[in-house]
This record gives sequence, C-alpha cells and structure tokens, in this order.
Amino acid sequence: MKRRAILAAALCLVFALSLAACNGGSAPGGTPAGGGDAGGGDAAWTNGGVVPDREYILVGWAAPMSGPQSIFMMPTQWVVDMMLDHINNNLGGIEINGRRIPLRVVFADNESNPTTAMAAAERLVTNDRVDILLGTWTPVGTNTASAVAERHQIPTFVFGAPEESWLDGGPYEWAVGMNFNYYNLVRDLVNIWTRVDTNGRVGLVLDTTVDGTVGRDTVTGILDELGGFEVVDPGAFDAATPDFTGIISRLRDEDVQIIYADMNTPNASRFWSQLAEFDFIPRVVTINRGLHYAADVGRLEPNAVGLTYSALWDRNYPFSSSLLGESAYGIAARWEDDHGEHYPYSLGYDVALFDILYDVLTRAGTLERNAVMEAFLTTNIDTVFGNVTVNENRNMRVPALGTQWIEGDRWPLQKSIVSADTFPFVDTNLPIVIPQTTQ
Amino acid sequence: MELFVQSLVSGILLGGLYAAIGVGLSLVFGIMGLTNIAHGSLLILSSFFIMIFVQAFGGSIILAFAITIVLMIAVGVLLQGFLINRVISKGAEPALLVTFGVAIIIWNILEFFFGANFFRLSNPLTGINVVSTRWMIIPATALFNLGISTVVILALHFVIQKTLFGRAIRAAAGNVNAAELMGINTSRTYIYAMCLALATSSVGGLLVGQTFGFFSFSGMGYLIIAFGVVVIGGMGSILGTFLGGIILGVAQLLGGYFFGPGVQTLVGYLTLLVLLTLRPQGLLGNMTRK
Amino acid sequence: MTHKHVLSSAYKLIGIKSGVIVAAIIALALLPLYGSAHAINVGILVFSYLALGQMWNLLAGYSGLVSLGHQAFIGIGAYTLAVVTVSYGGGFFMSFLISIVIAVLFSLVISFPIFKLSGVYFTIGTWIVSESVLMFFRNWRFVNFDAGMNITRAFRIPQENLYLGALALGIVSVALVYFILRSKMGLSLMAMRDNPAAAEVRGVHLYKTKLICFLIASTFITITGVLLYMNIAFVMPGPAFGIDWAVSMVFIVVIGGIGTIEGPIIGAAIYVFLRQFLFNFPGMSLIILGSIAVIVILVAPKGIMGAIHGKFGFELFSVRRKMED
Amino acid sequence: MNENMLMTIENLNVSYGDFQALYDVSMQFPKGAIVSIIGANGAGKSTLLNAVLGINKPHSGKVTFQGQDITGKRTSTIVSKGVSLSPEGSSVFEDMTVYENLVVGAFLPSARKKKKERMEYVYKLFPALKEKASQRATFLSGGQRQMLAIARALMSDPKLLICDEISLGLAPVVVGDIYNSILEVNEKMGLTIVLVEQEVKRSLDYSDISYVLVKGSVVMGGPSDELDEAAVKDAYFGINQFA
Repeated sequence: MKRRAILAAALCLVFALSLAACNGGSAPGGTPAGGGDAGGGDAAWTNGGVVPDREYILVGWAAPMSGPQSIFMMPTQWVVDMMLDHINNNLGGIEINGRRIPLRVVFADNESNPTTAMAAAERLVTNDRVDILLGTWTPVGTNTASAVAERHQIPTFVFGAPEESWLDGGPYEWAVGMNFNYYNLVRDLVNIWTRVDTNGRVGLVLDTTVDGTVGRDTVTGILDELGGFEVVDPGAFDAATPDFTGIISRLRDEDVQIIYADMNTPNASRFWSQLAEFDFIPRVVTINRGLHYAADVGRLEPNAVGLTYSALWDRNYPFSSSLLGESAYGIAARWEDDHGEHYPYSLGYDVALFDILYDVLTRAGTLERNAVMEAFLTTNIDTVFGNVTVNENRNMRVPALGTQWIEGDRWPLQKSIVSADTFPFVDTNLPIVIPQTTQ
Repeated sequence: MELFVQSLVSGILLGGLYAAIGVGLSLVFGIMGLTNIAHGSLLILSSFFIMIFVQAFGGSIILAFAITIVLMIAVGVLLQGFLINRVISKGAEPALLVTFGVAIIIWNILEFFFGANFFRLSNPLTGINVVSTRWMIIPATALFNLGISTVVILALHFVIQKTLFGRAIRAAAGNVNAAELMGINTSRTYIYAMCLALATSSVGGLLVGQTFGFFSFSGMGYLIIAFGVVVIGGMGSILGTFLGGIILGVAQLLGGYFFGPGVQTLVGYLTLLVLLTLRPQGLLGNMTRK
Repeated sequence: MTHKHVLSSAYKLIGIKSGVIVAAIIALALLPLYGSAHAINVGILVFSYLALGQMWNLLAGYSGLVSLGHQAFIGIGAYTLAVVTVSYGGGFFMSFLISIVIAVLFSLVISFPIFKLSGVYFTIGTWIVSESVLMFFRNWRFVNFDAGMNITRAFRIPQENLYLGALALGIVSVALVYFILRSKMGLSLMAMRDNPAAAEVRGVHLYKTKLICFLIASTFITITGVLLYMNIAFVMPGPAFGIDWAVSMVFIVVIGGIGTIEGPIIGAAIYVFLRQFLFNFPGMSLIILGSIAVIVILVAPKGIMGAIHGKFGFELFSVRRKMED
Repeated sequence: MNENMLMTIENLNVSYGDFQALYDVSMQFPKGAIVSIIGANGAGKSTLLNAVLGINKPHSGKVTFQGQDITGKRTSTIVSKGVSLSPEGSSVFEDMTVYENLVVGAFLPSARKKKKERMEYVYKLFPALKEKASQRATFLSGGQRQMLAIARALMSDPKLLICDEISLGLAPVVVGDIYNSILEVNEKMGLTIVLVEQEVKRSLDYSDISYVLVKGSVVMGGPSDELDEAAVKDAYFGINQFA
C-alpha cells in the first residue's frame, strides 16, 4: 500500500507542477517568421502588465492556416516575408523608444474553428506576449480575437468579416477593424441589376450563414427603398443542402430574371449546374462568397462567364502601397509571376495590413498599449484600398464592389469592376456582360 | 403538384448516389462491426486520386478510375493489414479512435497538397437532360449516378451472396472461430473485405466528385450520409443499403418540398432516427456480427 | 445504499491517499497566485476537457454506452449561455441553472429512441441525434441562424474565475465517477458492462441504471459546455455541435485509459498540452495529433493508465472491493 | 515418431491469465483409430481442443501433426494441414443456408476440387440435411445442427476429425444415428476420429483408445478395452486418489 501511495503522490504533484511550469513560457512560442525567439521576459502580463523587454516588436496573428477558411491565407506568407524584409532590412526596422528595432510576426493556426481560434489568440497574448494581436477572416477570427482584446486589454487589429457581424460583439475598446460594409456591398450589386433591363423580379437563394442572414435583411431593405423590384424568397437553405430542385422550380415558376445568391463554392457549383440542367439561366445571376477564386470558378460547369458577385479587392484599384510605393496592379502581377495563377483578393488585405502597422507603430513611437491604440484610432493613410480612416465604430471601412467574371487575357477568367457607386475613387463602371441566358 | 413529382424523382436519383456512398461502409460495418470513421475521408481520397490521374493521363476518366481502384485496394491492404487488424480485437473504442486518427491524417495530408481549393471531376454527360418536360426534368448525370450505383450494388450483392469469396466473408462476419475452423484466415478475409469496400467507395468518390465537387475535408459530411444509409438499410445488408439510400434521398427532397429548403437535411436525419427506433436492426438487417 | 462493508473499506482507502490528493488540489487551486496567465489559460482547458473526458468515460468506459453525439450537449450549454446572457440579459449563474434543466429534459426525451439501440447502432444513433440538433439550430432565426452569437458578457470575465470554475468541474467530475462506481449502482454498472444478459437476469434494472448514467453524464457535459463557452465567447452552430468535441473526448479517454478513473486525467493533460505544443507547427498540427493517437493505440491499446495498471497494478482511485486481508 | 502416429500432444500446459487449465497433457492419436477423451464439465476438454486448434495459445508443450509442429499456429493454418473440428454447441453459420454452410466447409483449395463428391457423400450420410439444403441454418433443430456441424467438418476432406461433445442436449436415438455415421466414416474412409465426451460407457465402447481428463491433467489413458469402466467412472468423478 505504501509504494502505491508514493506513486500516487508523484503523479499528482508532477501534474500540478507541469501546469505551473507553463509559467516560464517554456514551450518556444511559435516560429516567428523572420527568425528571433519569443521567450522574452517573465513579467506577469495578464492586464496592464509591463512590456516585456526584448529587442524586437512581436505581432501575433491568429489566422485560419488549415480548414475551409485557409484559402484566405494563400498569399499571406509571401506578403509577410516581402514586407518584413522591406521593413527590417530596407528601412532598418521601426523606431521605438528612439531605437530602430525589427518587426516580427508569429502565427497561430485557428483551424477555421472558434474553439481553436480562442485558444490561439489566448496563447499569443499570454504565452508569446505579443505587442499587437491580429485576428482575421470571418467572425471566427475577428470576433474571438476582439474578445481576447477586451479580456487582456491588448491592441488588436482584425479584418476580413462583414462590419455588421464584427460589431455584433462590439463596441470594442481595444479592437480596431478593417472590414467591408455589407450594406455597401449589396448596394453595389443592386446597382448592377438596375443597369440591366429585366422584369425586376429578384429570386433570393441565401443560405443560413452570417452572409446569407445579413444579406437577406439588407437586400430586401434596399429593394424596398428603390422600388420597382419584386422579391421572391423560397426561404433560407442549409449549407449542407444536396439539391436545389425545389428552389429552382419555384424561381422558374415565378419567372424570376435576377438571382441574388449567397453560398459557399461547392453549393455555387452545384446550383449553377442545376440551373443549366433546368435550362433556367436568368439575365442576371449574382452568387456572392462562392466565386472569389478564379481557379475554383474556372471549374464550374457550364462556363461561368457573366456571373456577378462582390469582390473585396481588385488590382485595378488605382492605388498603391504607401510602404512599398508599388501600385496594386504591380504587386498583383508580381504575385502572379511567382505563383503562376490568378491573384487572390486577400492579397490586398495583407498588403494594407503592413502599410497600416508600419504607420501606426511609427506614429506611436512606443509599444505602450494606450499610445498604440491612440495611433490606430488616428490612422489616415493611403494604401491599396485607397485612403483609409477609422470610423466611429473603430472600423476602417474598405470597399466591396460589384464585379463580373469575363473572358480573361492572361487567365481563362478575369474580374472586371462593373459597379463602384459606393466607392467614389473608382469611376470605371465597365459594361455588363449578360451570361448565356435562356430568357 | 409538378414540384412534388420532381422532388420525388430527384430524391430517388439522389438516393442512388447516397447508396454508392454508403455501400462500402455497409461491407466493413457489417463484416467487422467496425465503425469506420475514416470511410468519408477515404471516399474523398479516391476522388482526389481520380482527379490526379485524369490530369496525368490526358483526361480519360475511365482510365483514371481504373487506376484509382487499384490504388484504393493497395490503401485497403495497408490500412487493414497494418493498422485495423491489430486493433479490431481490442474492443470498439480503440478501433473508433484509430479510424478517427486515420480520417484526420488523410484529410490533412490532402489539404497539405491541395490546400482548401474546391475541385470537381468533369462529367461528359453534364447539361444533357434525358427528360426535360414542364412536369419533370431528369438530368443524364443523375440518371447515370442511379444506374452506376444500381449496377455496383447488384454486382456486390452477387459477389457476397453467391461466390465462395463472398461466403467466406459472410462466414467471418457470422462467427470468427467457426470461420477459422473452415480454414478461412479471417485476418486476411478482413483485408479482402476492406479492399472490396474501398473499391466500391471509389465509385462513390467518382459520383460525388462529378455531382457535388469536393474539398480535402468534405469527407466527414459524406460519412454521416453513409452511416445513415447503412443504418436504415441494416448492417451488412448490401440491398438494404440501396434501399436506405433511396429512402434518405427521397426523405430529404420531400422534406424540402413540404417544410421548405432550410430543413431538407434535418428531415432526412429525423427520418433516419424514426426508422432506426422502429426497426433497430435496420430494414433488411440480418447479418449482425456475433 | 450505504452498505457497511463497502464504506468501511472506502474510509481506510481514502485515509491513505486523500492526503496526497488534497495536497495536489490545493496546489492547483492556488495556481492563480503563482502561475502565469498562460498557465491559467491552459488550466481552464485541461480541467474542462477532463470533465468532458470523465463523463464520456462514465458512459463508454463503465456503462457500455459508446456515444458519438454528446457534442449536442456542449452546444446546448453554449446556446443556453448565449441566449440567457445576450437575449435576456441574464447572469452566468442563471445560465448554468437553465442549462441543467434543458439538459435533463433533452436527455430524457432522446433516451427513448436512443436506448432502443445497442452497440454500434447506439453509437451512430447518438451522432445522428447530434446532427439533427445542429441542423435545427442552423435553421433557427432566434439564434441568428448559422451566423452565430457573441457572448459579450463573457468578454470581461477574469481568467482566474474561469480557472477556478473549471478546476471545480474537473474535481467534481472525478469524484462523481469515483463515488458512482463505489456505490451499489457502480456494481450494477460494471455487471452491465461485462455481461448485460447476466446482469439483466440478476434483477439489475438495466434500463434505469443506463438512464441515470446517461442523464448524469449529459447534464455534466452541458454545464462544462457553458463554462467552455464563457471562455470561447463566440458560439456558432457548426463548431458548437461539431464532431471534433467527440474526437477530443474519445482521444482523452482512450489514450488516457478507458474504464479507469485516472485515464481521463492523464488523457486531458496530454491532449491540451499536445494541442498547445502543436501551435508551433501551424497547419501540420492535426496530422501530428492523428498520428500520435494511432501510434499510442497500437502500442498501448488499453491506453496509458491501462498499460500502467497492467504492469505495476498501480491504481490511484481503485474501485476494487478488496477483502479485508 | 513412427509414421503411423497421426498426431501427438506432448506436455501441453495452458493457462488463462494466472489460472492454469491444463497440466502436462500428453496424448497419442494413431492413424485410422477412434480416440475418445473423457472428462466432466470443466475438466479442460474444450481448453485442450482450443489449444490444439490454435484458438488459444498454449503456455508450453508441443503438438505435432504428421511430423510437423503445429503448436500455437493460426487455426486456419492447422485446419489446412488436415485437422477438422466440429465445435461444442455446433456453431453453424446461422445466416447462411445449409448448402452454403457446406460449401464454406469446403473452403480449402484441396477440398474445393472434391466438393461435389463430398457433398453427395455427406448428404448420403445425413439425409435430413438434403431436404433442408436451401433453408437457413438458424431454422434447424438441435440434432440437425449437430449433423450440419459434422458434415461441414467432413467437407474439408480432413485427415483427423475431432467431435466435441456432439451428444450434448440431443435425444438418445438421434445420438445413436450420429455415432453410427461416424463409425461408418471411420471404416469406409479410414478417417482418424477423436470423440470428446462426458458419457463414459459410450466413449469406451466406440473407441479404440481412451484418455480420462480430470481437473486439467490426464489421469488414465490406454486401449479402451483394457480400461476398467468402474475405475474410469471413479477417476471421472474424482473419488479416490486421483482427485
């Protein structure tokens, strides 16, 4: 009996001590891109703690590096390496407390899941003791990081979700966003519809996700305001829907000539081929969220030329990165040369991120939290999204313009901005191509 | 009224595809009583293999499909021989975790190579409608799915019921010791059963790849459909799986017709539960592993 | 129920080991004082997953109920918290109370269909129930469909309080299983697991015993769900009812050692520390986790505690009834 | 090891965990003979058979069949050498028809060639099975199941047929038929047979050699006609010094 009691004691105490051992941040906190160890000092950091004394600025990025949303991260590593090289080597780092020290980024994979996203953000703040926290892509990334921001009072910058969904958890004291506004997004899509002569009957094919839900209320509101449109709504469908027979039959019977759909890529592909099967292709087919990536859209059957949706960035924006001084078009072309495929729209967000980070840290001149937050809130900078400032909701509103897939010169399909009313800086309302409609 | 008929017909056609997804699992589930969580990921793995070989061998999908079947049989030998056979006698829970582990490993390796992009297998029959009236539209692709699925299931049923190989598998399922006493090496029989299951799942992989398209992680979505179909049909009953597929397909689409598109999938699952509680061993279930 | 013989041996047993265990609990309870923010954060996860694993162990390890559907209860706990705090502005204590009521009712309702099934059918049946609940929540306007809800009230909870709550849950879960197994019901549980037919013959009300365990485990998992989401603070139907909760429960119990009380303790610690360590391999973490699960099963099918028990016969919480030697 | 000895068991020890079931069991099985193993419930009869057939691994000791060491090999490998067992409780394949049970019995490549011929022989031996050929085994009576189990064992064209308590729970008249069929098989085809029984008198009458097992060890063994029935019964019930 004695021997067992001792073994039991050992088991329990080892267990307790190993938990306490986390105190020293023993596990190396992530592999920060651009080298450098994140062990850092040991000051208690929970709330209002002192900045750990280390020779570099550490930015923690909780992002979907695996799972369905990891597609947003396609250009990220390329942009991070380019920008860190530019900031740390060409510009010799950022001046903090009078000395120019390098900027480093440490990633934590949120696996496209809120449970892991919270653990990732918490780890970056408490274990890696980052100076600034980033949380990206859909509310899974933005809202969990913003919650950690409030909990640990750490300056946090989030982007890649509808402004309305992010603010559902707000208002935030310690989180600043760079998100598109869903009202503007839908406003531009409706603008496309007004420029095509149709019978004004709009069929809604919206799933039950955040975009579908927010989209339904927004579009019905706008269409009522405008008048001259009639909404046909067969009801929200579940993302796991195997078949659109019922919905398409309803739309066909109601002689709908405009479809406003919001669904993920597999459903978009299934919906588009079933429309063809029912040979019911209206004059305007808008499928939001599922048509972002040229490689995926290229695999739609039949050909996806003419489909419209809202693109969240486009290399044809007449702007350039303040940090690199290079135009949006140039950066996108360079990415395409390096990767041999159509550029992803998230490239714009990643470049804008570093423009903003560099500007904020330079203006703050210190890593003290309140100063950094103040710098974030007074941001006014030109980047690949044009001029970016912070609105009363602490969000830097970026455009989401009506776009159409058309025959491409360099790639089979190419994006063309057909409606930019909600964003004055882009005046190119290119002609709208009608898909091979059956009406 | 037209939509009702259309939903019913589309439901049956969709049911054919569901049966093809479930049939491989029915074999493994019925023979070894293995709750194979990796079934969905393995199915999607076969879709990826077909896609790779289509690109590699200049677009002939039949050749790519043939090579995929051979490759999936090799995967079956490795998976069953070196992994599952060692764990299957240790009880249900370890086998459950091993197949969970395999499922996670497969979809993450796929994601490592193919990222989170969406893929689709081309289907020469797209756009052709066999029937295209006001009343009803039957796309050739859907009919193809039902046809192929019926052929595969009847063939598998024949192999299992009528051939010595099939009887040996059923013997191993009925009573392991008695089968060994017949000179049947049950471990090797499990490997054959898994290979047969993965070969038939490749059919599911082809049809899913053409109809819905796939990501590296869409396996789990199809796993729940496979389990539902197998459980309705009755564990280990191949014809039961076909019936289960049809019932699930029709239940979903009629559910959508009566209660709106949002609850299509929900009605499917509720139908599964009701049928399960009415007949716990499934409609045609007889071969329960001793 | 208080059989004299059982209690007397229990007291003697407790006498020897309790000092050790209580010391460990005190050390853990004081962690917020000397531990770092990271340690507290990891502690919340370890003890929450311990509670989940211990309850799944009660079901699969001791009652022969292998469930793949108990993520439904985590989701129910999460949404109770979200609805009570966001829609009705209620407090956390209110959320816990209501979640218990809902959990008991829901587990009672689904026990009718589910208990008709046995073996692999039961396992699949529970998963289908959980998927149905997921589909229901994803198509329910009141909870904002699939868009999810932000539990803003949970943003500013001090981590120390969450840690102590989780610690309490973990300890109670271990104690609960320990005393259930030491009770008369524990005897019938073991009889039921080892030979259901024989147990039935000897008057063990199979249905009642299974139902009680099912209710206890389901309710406890729901409460743990509430606490987990006080930490996660953003609930979406997909992840809240996701199969990865079931994966983690199976991993913790099977790797730790199924059918042992110490198993889930070790399993939960390993699971959480491993997930934390794997943050250093972004994008690769799940492959490594899956491979470790497979390797450990091949090496030690009975799990770590199973192996230790096999070799050294060491049991921290032994539930054997020993003769008075 | 002379060649007319079909199978020998030497000092076989078998234990389940820390409970030993067999102690140094040794037996000989000459070719063409009928050997009976007599023992009460729990004497270790089935444990012995399971060890010989490789269903559980023996602790120590050796089993040789036709000169080859088959100790602890996989059951299907041992069966392929020519040993066949009609197990206790005649575990037939319930979900298969009688015909299918017999077909599976002839699974081994060597047996497959002679399937037709053996099928006729077996149907002649057990006519009742012929009528029930297309019925599922689960609908058979106790006697018919026992017949099917033996018939199925014969289908694999064995050199040694072991019958484990075939009389258990059967009417005496039915048992008589079955035993006569077994005698016929022994004479006609020269098949070596092992009868594992609890019933002393019948075992001694039908067999050439008998062994008596008590609590896992062989207490008596030798030609059946030399063994005194009373002594066997005493040993069997463990009355005198053997207990």
